[in-house]
Amino acid sequence: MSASFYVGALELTTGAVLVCAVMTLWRRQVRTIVTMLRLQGVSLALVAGVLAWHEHDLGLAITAALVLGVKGALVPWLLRRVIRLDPRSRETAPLINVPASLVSAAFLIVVSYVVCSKLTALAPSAASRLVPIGVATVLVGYFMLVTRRRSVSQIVGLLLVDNGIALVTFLLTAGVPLIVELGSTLDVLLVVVVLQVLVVNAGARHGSFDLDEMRELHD
Amino acid sequence: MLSLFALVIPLVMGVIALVVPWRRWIGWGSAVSSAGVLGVGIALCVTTSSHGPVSSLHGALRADALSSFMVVVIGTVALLATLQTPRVMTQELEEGTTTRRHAGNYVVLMQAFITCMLTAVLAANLGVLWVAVEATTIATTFLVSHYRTKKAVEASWKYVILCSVGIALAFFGTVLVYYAALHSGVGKIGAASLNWTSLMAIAPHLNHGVMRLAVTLLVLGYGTKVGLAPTHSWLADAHSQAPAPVSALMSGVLLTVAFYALLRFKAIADAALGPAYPRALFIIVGLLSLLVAAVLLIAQRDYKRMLAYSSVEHMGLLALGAAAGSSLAIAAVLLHMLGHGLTKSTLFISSGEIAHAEGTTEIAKVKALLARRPVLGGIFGCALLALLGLPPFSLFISEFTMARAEVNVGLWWVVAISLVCLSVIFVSMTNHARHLLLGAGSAPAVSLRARSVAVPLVSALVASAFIGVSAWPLLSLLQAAAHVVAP
Amino acid sequence: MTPAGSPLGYAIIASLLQVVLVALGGPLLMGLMAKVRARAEGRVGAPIRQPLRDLRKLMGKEGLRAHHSSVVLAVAPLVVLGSTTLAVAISPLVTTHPLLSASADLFVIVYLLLTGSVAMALAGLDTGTAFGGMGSSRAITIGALAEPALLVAVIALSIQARTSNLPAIVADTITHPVWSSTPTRLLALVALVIVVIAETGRLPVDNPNTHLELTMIHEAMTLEYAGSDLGLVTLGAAMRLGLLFALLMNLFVPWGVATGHTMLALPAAVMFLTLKASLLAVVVSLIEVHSAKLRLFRIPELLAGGFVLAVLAVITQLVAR
Amino acid sequence: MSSSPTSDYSGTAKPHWPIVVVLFLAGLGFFVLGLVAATVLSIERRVVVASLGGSLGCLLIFISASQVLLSGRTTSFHSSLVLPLSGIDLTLDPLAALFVAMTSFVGVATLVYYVGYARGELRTRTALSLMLLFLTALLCVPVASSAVTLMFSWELMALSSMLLIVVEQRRHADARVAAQWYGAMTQLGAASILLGLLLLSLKGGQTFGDIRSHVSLMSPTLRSFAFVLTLIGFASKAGAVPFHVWLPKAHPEAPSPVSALMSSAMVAMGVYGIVRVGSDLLGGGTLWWWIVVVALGVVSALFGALHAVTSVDLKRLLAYSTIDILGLVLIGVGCSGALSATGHPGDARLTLIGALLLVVAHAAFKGCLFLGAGSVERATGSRSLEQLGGLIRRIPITTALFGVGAVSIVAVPAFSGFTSEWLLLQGLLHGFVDQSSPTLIVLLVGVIALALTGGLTAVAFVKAIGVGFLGQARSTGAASAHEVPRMMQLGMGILCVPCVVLGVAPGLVIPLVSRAAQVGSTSVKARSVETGVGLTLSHVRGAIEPMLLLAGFMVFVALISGAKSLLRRPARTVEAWRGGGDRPSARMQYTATSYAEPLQRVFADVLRPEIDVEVTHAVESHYYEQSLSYESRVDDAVERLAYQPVIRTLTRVGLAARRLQNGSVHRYLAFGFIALLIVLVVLA
Repeated sequence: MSASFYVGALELTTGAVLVCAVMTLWRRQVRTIVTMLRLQGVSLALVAGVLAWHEHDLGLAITAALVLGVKGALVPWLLRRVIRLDPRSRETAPLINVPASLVSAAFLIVVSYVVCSKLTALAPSAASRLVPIGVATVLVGYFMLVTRRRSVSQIVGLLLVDNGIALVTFLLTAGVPLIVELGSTLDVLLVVVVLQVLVVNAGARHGSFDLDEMRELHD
Repeated sequence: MLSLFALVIPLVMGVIALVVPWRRWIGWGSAVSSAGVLGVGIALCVTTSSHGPVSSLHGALRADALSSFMVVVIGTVALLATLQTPRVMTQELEEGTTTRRHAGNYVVLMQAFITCMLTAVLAANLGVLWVAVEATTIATTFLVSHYRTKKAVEASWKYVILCSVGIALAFFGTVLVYYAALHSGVGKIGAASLNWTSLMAIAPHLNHGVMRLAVTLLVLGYGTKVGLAPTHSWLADAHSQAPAPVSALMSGVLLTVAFYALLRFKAIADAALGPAYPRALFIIVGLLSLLVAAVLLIAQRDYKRMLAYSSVEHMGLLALGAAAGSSLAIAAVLLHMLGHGLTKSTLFISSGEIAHAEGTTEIAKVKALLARRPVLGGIFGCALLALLGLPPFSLFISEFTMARAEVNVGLWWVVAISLVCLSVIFVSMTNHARHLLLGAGSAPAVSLRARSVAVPLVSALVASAFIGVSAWPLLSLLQAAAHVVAP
Repeated sequence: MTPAGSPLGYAIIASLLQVVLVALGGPLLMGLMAKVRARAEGRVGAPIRQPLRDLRKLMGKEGLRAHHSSVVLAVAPLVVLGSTTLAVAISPLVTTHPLLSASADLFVIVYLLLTGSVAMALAGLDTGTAFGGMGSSRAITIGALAEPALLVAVIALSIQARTSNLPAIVADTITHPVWSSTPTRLLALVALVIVVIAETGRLPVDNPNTHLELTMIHEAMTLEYAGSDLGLVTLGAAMRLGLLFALLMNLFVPWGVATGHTMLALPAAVMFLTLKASLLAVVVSLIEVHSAKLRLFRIPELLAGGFVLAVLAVITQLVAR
Repeated sequence: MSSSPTSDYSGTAKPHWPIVVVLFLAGLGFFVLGLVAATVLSIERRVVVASLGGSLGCLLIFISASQVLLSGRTTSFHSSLVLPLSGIDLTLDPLAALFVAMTSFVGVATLVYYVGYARGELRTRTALSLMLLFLTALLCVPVASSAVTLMFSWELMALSSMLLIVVEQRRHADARVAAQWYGAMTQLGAASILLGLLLLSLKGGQTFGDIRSHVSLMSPTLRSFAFVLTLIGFASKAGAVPFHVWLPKAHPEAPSPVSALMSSAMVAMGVYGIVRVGSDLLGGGTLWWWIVVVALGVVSALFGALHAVTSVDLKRLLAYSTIDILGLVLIGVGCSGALSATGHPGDARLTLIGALLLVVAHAAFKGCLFLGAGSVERATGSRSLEQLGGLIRRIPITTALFGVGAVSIVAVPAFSGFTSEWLLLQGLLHGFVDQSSPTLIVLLVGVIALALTGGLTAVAFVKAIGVGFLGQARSTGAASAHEVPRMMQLGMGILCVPCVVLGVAPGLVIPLVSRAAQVGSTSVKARSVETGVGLTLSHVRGAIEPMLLLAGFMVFVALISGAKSLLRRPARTVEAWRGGGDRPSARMQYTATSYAEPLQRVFADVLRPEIDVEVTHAVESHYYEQSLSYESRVDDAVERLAYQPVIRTLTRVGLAARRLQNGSVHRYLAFGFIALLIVLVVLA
């Protein structure tokens, strides 16, 4: 693989991750958001794949497959089930409206570029230059958690954070040791399962699962 | 080998509970398994203090004095918490608040929870440590929502979301440490570079800029799990909704296990960056936690939440102790972990009994406990005094020593601020306790149930008092454990 | 000069002389004051020895005890008289070497007088009547406010003499020129005069002749006493007056006080003391003639004035050095 | 354990244990025995056995402390096994021994009293264990010779006494609030002391020996800071205004034996602390420290004396008088420090002897008075003076014993209060003679305060005795009072002994106190004290021979009563003069409130009494009154003006802070997000 193709592929896939993240902020249809998440998972897997190809790293290749399976297929599937069970969560209800969210996202992306200068400086490379995109994904995800009211949006936000960190991992260190990678992916999966069970059970038991109603526990 | 044994015991017990439907003996089995963990912990302590650190499972598990001490803490609190299992579950089954399936699940999840914590403290690899800490969240989610009430679901939702985000940041931090290690310029160590020992060895060569960001993210991330401000918010909700033994275990050890992770990373950061930066970080979160706990305790209306915020306070104290960083301070921090585990679990278990008996957790609705339920009220009161750091209980001596260590490194102003916060907390908590405990009321006959709760709790208090007066069996262990992460 | 070295016989005789002198002189001074006052008001007045006659009459009468009274009522007169007598015996009145003169510390004298006041105040409450309580309350209030002025005024004198022993202070005043620290002495003198007026229950603080219930202080307190008990109480009050007058004069104009151990000096000393005390009595009664009784709640202002003067006396003493 | 010079053993070496140590430890052992017995035995025997164990322990400890006071030899003990991570350090030097001896003496008396007093909750295991624990902690505080040991025993002392206040809480609602106030104040004080002691150990170890040797390395600012911090804590324990607010609440509400221990021994620990830290550890310090102490003392003495005068509750009166006397002690300690700081160690020591003697005397008479108040409460069911009266005929022995205490505190010559106040005044007078600096003002203020409070104290106690014990019974409880059990009388009696001994033969005790006052500069001799039975001072000449004075007084009284009995006129009992009205009834008596009214009016600006007058006019005319109610209440102005606003502010903050946790998961997430952003921006 030529160097320019590698860089191009890397930039394209990495950029796709961030674009998907921003799209989740933009779109209101939850179904679309989940689709974006699936696309992001696929892009992430592609990033890992490109890197694995470039570095000839078997571990990373396995990771790429794992990511593709879990984040590109399994997790979106679980989320679809949540949406199906909870008709109210078809459309998001942002605490901050969409244009403001997008502006904030832009600001967050700027912040992440500023922050990452020190990280890139340690070992400049084609991959590490792209780290700000990962960090921006983390921040956008976090922002989504803070500002989106539906339970699915929150799970998606959490996953965005996770994907962002995974992206950083790939770009900076070409993945963490496999055991850790396995563990963390499994953890993410389990968290989603747990959250899904919570939503499903609560829906079955208490009629609905509305984050707005979940403010009974307070001082 | 021993450390593997520590993991296997609860794992086996969990599998048994998974396979065999709920029986009362399964409840007792979980207690026996905790006792086993405690026994292994003590054995580990003896081994590590005579032979130094021991590794097993091809170096995946590594027990040094610090890990062994943590195993003892986990074992002790787990024993206290699981001893309640048969009684609590039988009672809930009788009252129909739970089913046999859920009772079985409860035991399984408890064992899984304990296993995860043990893995966290015994893991040689900091990545595995992270995985284990994250796994505790998953294991405890359904424990928190055990009662499946709306509030319980709300609590566990908040718990999972907040902790997962937090712990994700910790993962980010861990990744950055790994990155710094890969590019430390001291040869390639590959997969082993997330091993704590190897990281400590190359710590002085780690890149400052990266390490700064890494340690900050770690403090923020693991800090969520520890319950440090500003990411402490899940704590009160989860602790107030979970079954009492679960709250006991969470507050008593889960928080300290997460703090253990911070201690490990702080040692690396100290070596890499010098003590000033990590110290500033720990001071900020520590003081912030104390402040938040103090203001939230003033007008607190729920006694379980009160206990939860007191955990925030104590974690803040631990952070300040760690900020001092001397071996004396770390020894005090460890002693504080043990004392806090004993005291807080006693409090949560007794408050669970109170909540069950009174049907409410509101302070305003519970009165004259000492007169009406002398045994329960007495235990709760004593444990509260212990929690407030009064002698002869061990929290006094650990708080004193932490303060002393902080002053010794010049942080007297920190001690001054924290003393102000502690005083406010003292006044608020005694004020709430006065409403809860004191007052006139007729004493009902002491039920047998109360006595069966009382024995382990009183033993815990006696143990805490004993440690507070003379910790001779622990003294050398504490010092050895402190030397692991402090110069 | 340590007064303790004096021969015992001399001391005993001197003390007895003082006791007898004050026991007789106190009532006579009261009589004298009444006489001066009467004359000043244009009356003839009772003879000077009338108080002595009254005492003799009272002593011969039957005592009365109120229901609900306790041993306190019976013992109080003894305590009052005993403590006053003790103070008289050891104070430097005719000589600087009376019995126990080493212990005649100014604090001892002040607190012996306080003991008498306390005993009387308790006796006033013992019968459980409204008047007793009222008198007791007022008397002890005035006593409490007068005590600090007294103490501080005497301290002003004792600083200069480098001793708190009264005989030694008096002796020191004799040996030193009178004008050595005039401002201090003057201030202390005025303070002490105020205190003495208050302590002895003279106008404008208390009217010894009144029996108007709402204004009386000392008389209200002793209302339940009759016969010999009343005699003892009255004698105690008279001796207290005598002691305070004599002490006041000796502290400021100590001329004539015997400083040696010769008996021969004593008669002259008695003469001098009688003269000085009488002079003071005349002056005080003249003040009484020209002043009306203060309202009870104005008295603290008077005593506060005395206290401030005493403090000023100490300050001038300290500054003057 | 080792004799002086101090040396450390870490538990393994075989130390030489002098008799003092053996006695002290045996004493503590008896406490443990008593504790065990109390938990094991039946309710009938428990109280007696626990009290016996405790008393024996106190006795042994008293002997060991006396041994130290007599010999002047210091003994110390160290073990790193007790109190983890720091180790325990105990040192019995003369200063500590004085407080230990005093405490153990009072301890015996209170334990004896306790046997007769204990009823209901006081007979429970909890109460007995707490009582013994409290005594143990009290005995350990002066012996502690490291920061950790001191704080441990200090907090233990606070904890056990706080719990003792609430032992009877079911029946006394006020006790709960009192305990809360006490707990809060003692905690604030302890925090202050802790910080102060830690600052002192900044340069080295935390044992007192280390602090002494390192103190010269500390900057003056740091030293002052540490002193002020410890002073706040210790002064609060000593009831100094404005840190006194707990005292008038806690002392009255505690069971009487506990009040007695608190007022006589625990409060004294505050004084001990100031002397130990200021004069011993910090080696004297600078003048302004001691001016602060004197200022605290002056304010406390006057404030306490005034409130004692106006108090209606007997125990509250005693509590305020504790503030008063401890204020005098602080004046003494402060003047002593000031004299020492300006280069007059001899005078300083004389004044300190006076102050310490007053502490000891106060322990005896205030202990006796509090026990007496307990007896009165037991006998009549009330402790409000407005409900008492006529007790001298119903409970004569208790009245007499209470009287001894009262006479002592009023400073009647030949009783303990007089001797100590005399010595204190003499110390100040010495200062006057020798000084020529700003210290004079300090001394002058001290003398003025002493003079002012003397009279006020007399009023307060004349009121207590006159209204409480004399006259007619004001309630049925007082009218049907019965004499309390013998053990209670014995307990009071034990405390009357030092009241008289200190007064009549001060020469026996002064040398011991003098040794205890040897803090800091061991070589300095107190100015000119010569002791026989009485005291003689040679520098500023002054002497008292209380025994001779007493003898003289007796002779005169005997002569007078002899002469009177010669008249052979026995008194006749008649109705009291009724002023033309009805039979004199108990309601016609002066009440405690009216008795203090003149003084309350004089000092209205300080006391700020709240007076409510309600007049109901007759229907027919406005000029006729149908009924009139008058209520006068003197609250603690310091509490109202200084503490309540703080409490209100904190409560407001607490209520506002609830908004932090409003239940919204988004808000919680936002906290973390904002923190993350801040961190990123700061690090970038």
